[in-house]
Amino acid sequence: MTIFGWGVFKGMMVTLKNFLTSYFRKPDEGGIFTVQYPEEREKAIENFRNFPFLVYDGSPEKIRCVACGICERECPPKCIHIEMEIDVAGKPTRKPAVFDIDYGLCMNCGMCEEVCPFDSIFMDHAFEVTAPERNEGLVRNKKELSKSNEYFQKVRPTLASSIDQKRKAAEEKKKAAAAPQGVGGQAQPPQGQEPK
Amino acid sequence: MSILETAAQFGTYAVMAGVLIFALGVVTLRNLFHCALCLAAALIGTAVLYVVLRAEYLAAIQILLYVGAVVTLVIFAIMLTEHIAQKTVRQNNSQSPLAIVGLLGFVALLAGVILKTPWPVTQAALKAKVSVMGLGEALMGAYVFPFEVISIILIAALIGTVVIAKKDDAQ
Amino acid sequence: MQNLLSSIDMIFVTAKAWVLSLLALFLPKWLIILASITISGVVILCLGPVIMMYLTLLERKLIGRIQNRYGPNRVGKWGLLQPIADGIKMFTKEDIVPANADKIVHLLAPIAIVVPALMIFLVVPFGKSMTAVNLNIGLLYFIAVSSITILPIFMGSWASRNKYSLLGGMRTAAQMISYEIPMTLAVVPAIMMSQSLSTNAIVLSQAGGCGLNWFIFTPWGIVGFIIFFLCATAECNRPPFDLPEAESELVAGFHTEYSGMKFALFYMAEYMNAFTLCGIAATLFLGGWQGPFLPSWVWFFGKTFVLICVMIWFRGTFPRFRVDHLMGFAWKFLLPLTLVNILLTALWQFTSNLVAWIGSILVLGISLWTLVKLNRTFVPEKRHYPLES
Amino acid sequence: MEIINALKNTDETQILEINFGPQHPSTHGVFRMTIQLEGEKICGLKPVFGYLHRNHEQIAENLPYAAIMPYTDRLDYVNALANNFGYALTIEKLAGLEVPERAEYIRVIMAELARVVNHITVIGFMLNDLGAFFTPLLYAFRERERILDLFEEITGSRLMNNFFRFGGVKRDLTNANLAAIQKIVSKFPAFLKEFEALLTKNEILCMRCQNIGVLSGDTATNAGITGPVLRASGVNYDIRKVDHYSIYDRFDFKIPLGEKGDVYDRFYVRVLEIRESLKILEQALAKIPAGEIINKKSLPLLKMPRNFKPPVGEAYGRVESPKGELGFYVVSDGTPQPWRYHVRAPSLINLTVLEEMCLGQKIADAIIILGSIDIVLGETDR
Repeated sequence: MTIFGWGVFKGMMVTLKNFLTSYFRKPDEGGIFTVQYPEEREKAIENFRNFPFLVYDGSPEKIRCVACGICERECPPKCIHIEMEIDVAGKPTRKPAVFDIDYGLCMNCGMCEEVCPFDSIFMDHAFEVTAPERNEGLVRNKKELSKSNEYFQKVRPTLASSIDQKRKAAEEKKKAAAAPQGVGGQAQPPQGQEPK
Repeated sequence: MSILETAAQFGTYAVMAGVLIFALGVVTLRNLFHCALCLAAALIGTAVLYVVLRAEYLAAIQILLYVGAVVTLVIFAIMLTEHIAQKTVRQNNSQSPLAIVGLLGFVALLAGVILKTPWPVTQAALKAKVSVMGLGEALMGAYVFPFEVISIILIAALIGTVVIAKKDDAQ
Repeated sequence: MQNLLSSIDMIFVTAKAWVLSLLALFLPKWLIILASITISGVVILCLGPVIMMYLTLLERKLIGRIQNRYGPNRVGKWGLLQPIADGIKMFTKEDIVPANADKIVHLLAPIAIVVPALMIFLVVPFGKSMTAVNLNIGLLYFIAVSSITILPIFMGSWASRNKYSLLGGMRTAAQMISYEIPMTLAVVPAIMMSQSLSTNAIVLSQAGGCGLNWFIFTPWGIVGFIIFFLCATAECNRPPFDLPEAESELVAGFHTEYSGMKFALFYMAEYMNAFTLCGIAATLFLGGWQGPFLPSWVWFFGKTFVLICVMIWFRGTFPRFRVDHLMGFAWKFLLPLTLVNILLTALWQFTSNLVAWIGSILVLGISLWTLVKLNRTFVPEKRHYPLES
Repeated sequence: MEIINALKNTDETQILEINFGPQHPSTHGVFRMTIQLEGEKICGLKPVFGYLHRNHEQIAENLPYAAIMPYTDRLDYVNALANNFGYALTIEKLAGLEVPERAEYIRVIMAELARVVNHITVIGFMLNDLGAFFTPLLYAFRERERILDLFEEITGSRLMNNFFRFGGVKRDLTNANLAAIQKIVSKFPAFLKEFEALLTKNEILCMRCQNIGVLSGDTATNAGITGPVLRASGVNYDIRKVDHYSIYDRFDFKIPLGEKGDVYDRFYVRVLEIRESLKILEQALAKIPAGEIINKKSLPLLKMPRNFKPPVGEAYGRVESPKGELGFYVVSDGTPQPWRYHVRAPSLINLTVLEEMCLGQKIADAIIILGSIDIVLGETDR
C-alpha cells in the first residue's frame, strides 16, 4: 500500500525538476524549449510548404509559366486564376497575362507544385503573410508571385538544384536534337512535358 | 485632542445613522437580495459601534458569526430559490396593522425596561477593558452551565439538520 | 555591527518616527496622530496593489519555468514592467455591464472585495514593531474580516445575472464556509501555545533558539501548518481549490461578466488575499519575522514569498478538485484532524519531551490512517490493465 | 413533522438549463451541450453540433479523387495522417492498386507517430479540462513538437500533411529521417515515465477520474463506439488486429484493455497504447526495406489527377484512427469524381453516448467525460 498523498508529492517533484532544469539544461534535455519568435527563429526546414510562388529565370519577363491552366484546374479550393496573354495579332503568347492566387483561399496542399509540368510553380517558405483586408489584401497578382530562380535556390536548395539539372539536361537534349532552330529561351513548353 | 474626539463622536453618529438607514432598507426594500445585503451592512455597522465602545472581541465575533455565517446562509438560501430573488416581493399584507400594534407594544416594553434599569455608569466601568482571557475565564467559570446548555442545543440542531438532509437524500 | 543590524531592522520604524517628528515641528498634536494613521494607511494601501502586481508576474514566471518556457519577458527587463502594461490594458478596456444586471450591486462588488483584503493587512506583523495596528484580538480580527470576503463574491455572482456566475457564487459560498472551519480550528493550537490572540504576541512566543522555537518544529505545529496552508489555499480560491472560477467548467465563475478595471479588482483581491494568508501562516507557524542575522522584515517577506511560491507550485502541478470531493476533504478529513491536533496541543502544554514527541506522532499517524481508511473515495483504486493480442 | 413536509414541498430545486458552448473554454472547439442541472448534478444533456460543418462530403463529390486527399487532412486535424491513410486505403481498394513494401512501412511509421501525437495531445487537453494549469498539456506539446518538426521535414507540413498517395506515399524517408524517428522513439519512454509520475498516481486525478462516466462494454458495442473508448470498456476490438490492413499483421503488439470503462481507464488505455505504438515503431524502423515508395501504375496519375477514373463500384475502407474506426465509403461511377463519398467519423459516433455517461454526474465531470471521448470538431461536424 502506498502512502496517501504520495502521488501528489511525486507530481510536485516532477514539476520541481522541470522548474530547475529549465534554468540549466539544453532545450532538448528538459530545458526551455520555446523559441523567442521574432528574434530567434527555428531552423528553416526545406520541405516546408506554404503558399505557392512562380519562378522566373533571370528577369521577371522570363517567367517559366506558360499559362497552361493545369494548376488552375487541379487546385482543390480553386484559388488560382490565370488568363493567357494575347499579342497584337490576337495570338496567345504562352505567357500569363493575369496570374492571381488568393492566399486567403489557398490551403497549402501543394497540388499545383505536383501537377505543374513546367516546373514553374513551387511552394514558398514565407509564412508571415498578413493583410488588413480579408478579400483584397490576400489576393496576390503575378508581379507579387514571381520570384527569381535564385530565391528558389535559396529557399529550397535540393529541390531547386535538381530541377535546374533536369531543365539543363532537357535543354541540351533539345539543342542536340534541333541545333538549327536556335535558342528558344523559355519558350519550350512541349519539350518540358516529358521530364524523365 | 478635543477635535479628534468630536470627529470620532461625529463619526459614531454617522455610523449609527447608517445602521438605522440600512436597517430600514432591510424591511422596506423590495428585492430580497438587496435586503440581505442591507442586513449585512447594518450588522457590520453595529460591529463598528462595538469597536467604538471598545468591545473589539464582540465586534470580531459579530462580524464572524452574523456577517460571515448568518447573512451568508441567508443569501445562499435566496440564491438557491432563485425565483424569489428575481421577483420584487410585496412588502405588506392584510396583517400589517396588527403587526404594527404588536411592534408598538414591544417598543413600549423595551423603552420601559431601558428607562427603569439603573445603568451603573461609573468611571471605573468605563475604563475597564474586558480582555479575551477574562471572557474565557467567565465562560469556563461562572457561566459554564449556560455555555454547556448552549452547546448541547447547538449539537441537537446540527444532528437535526443532518437528519433532515439525510431523509431528503434517501428519496 | 549589532547596532547596524538593529538600525537596518528598524529602518521603516525610524523613518516613520522621523517623519512624524518633523511634522510635529509645525503641526498640532491631534494632526500628528492623524498623520501617523495616514502614513501607515498609505503605506499599506500602496503595498497591497504593488505586491499584487508583482505576484502576478512572479506567478507567470514561475509557472512558465515549470512548464519549460520563459513567461513574460518582453515588457522591460525580465518582463518587469509587464504588470504595469497589464494595468494600462485593464484601465483602457471597455467596461461592459450586462443589460439585465443589477447595476448598483454589479458595481459595488469589485469595490467591496478589495476592502477586506486590504483590512487584513492591518494586523500582519511585517517586522519588529511593524504591525499597523497591534490589536489584542488580531487573529480573531483576521478570521472575521476574511469571512466577509464571501459577500462581495455573492454580490458579483448574483448581480451579473449569468448562470455561470451564479454557479460560481454557490460554489464559493459552500467552499468558503466549509474551509473557514478547519482553518479557524487549525489556528487554535498556535493561540493555545502563545496564550494570546495578538499576532505580535504569537510571533514573540516563537522567539529564540535560532528558529528552532518556531511552532512548525512541533508535531502539532506541522500538522496545523499544513492544514492551515491548505485551507488558506482554498480560502483564496487558488488551485487546486479554484472551483469558484474553474475556467474549464464555469468560464470564469463569479467574475465571468466583469471586464476591465472591475475584473482587475477581483484579481487584486485574490492576490492580496493570497499574500496576507501566506503572511499569517508564516506568522502563526513559521515564527513570523523571527530569525537570526537578517533584518526582521526580510525574514517575514522571505517566508511569505516561499509560501506563495508553494501556492504557485500547486497551481503548476495539480488538477482541480470536484465540488463534493472538496467539501468531503474539508469536513471528513481536515476537520477531524484539526480536532485531534487541538487535543495534542493541550497535552503538549503539560509535557514536551521526547516521549511527547513520539506519542504525538503516533497519535497523529493513527488518526491519519483511520481517516484515510474511512475516506475510501480519496484513495485511488488499484487497476489492472490486461494486454490482449 | 408537518413543517418538514411543508419545507420539502417548497424546496423542489429549480432545474437550471445551461448552454455549454459553443463559446466555452473547454468544448474542444465549437461544440455545444445543453445541460440541465439540478444543483451541480446533471439531469439532462443534449449535444448540439454542426457549428463547424464545412460540407466536406459534398465538396469531395465535386473534386477529383486525388484532390480530396488534402481535404481529409482537415477532418481530424490532430492526426491528419490517419485520415490520409484511411482514404488512400479506400481508393486503393476501389481501384485495385497495390502498395509497394517500403511505402507500407512508411505509412505504418507515420500513422503510428500520428497516433502518439494524438494520444499525448488528448491526455494533455483532458488534464486541462480537469483544471491543471496547462502543465501536462505543455509537457505533451513539448514532445509533440519534436514529432511535428519531423512531420514538417518529411511531409512538408506540420498538421495538414497531405502525405499519402494512391498506391504509395508522396516522399521517401531519408536515412536522416529514420534516424530522427529512431531518436524520438528511443527517447519517448523517458518522457512517458515522467508524464506518468506527474499524473497516473495523483490522488486528485484518481478522485476525479475513477468511476466517472462509466460506459459498459455492452452499451459501447451497441452504440457502435470504437477506439480507445471502447477498449477502455474492456472490449477487445482494434481494426489493426481485426482487419490486418496494410502490414499490421507483421508487427508484434498488444491491445491494452480497460477494467471499468471510466474516464481513468480511457486515460490510461491511451498511455498504454502509446507504449504499444512505440513498439510497432521500433519494429518497423528495424525492418523497413529499400525499394519503391509508390506504385508504378499510379505515377502518371500524380501529374494528371483528373485522369484517374476508378472502375464503377464501391468500396469501404477503414483504419484504426487514434479516435476509433475511421471509415471512408466511396462509390465510383467511372467519372473522375466520386459519385458518393461518406466519412464514418469516430468522433461523431463516440459522442452519441455522451448523455448516457453524464447523467447523474456533476457538471465538472461532463467536461472531463467529453475530454476523455476525444472529439475533434473538424471530424464531428465535417
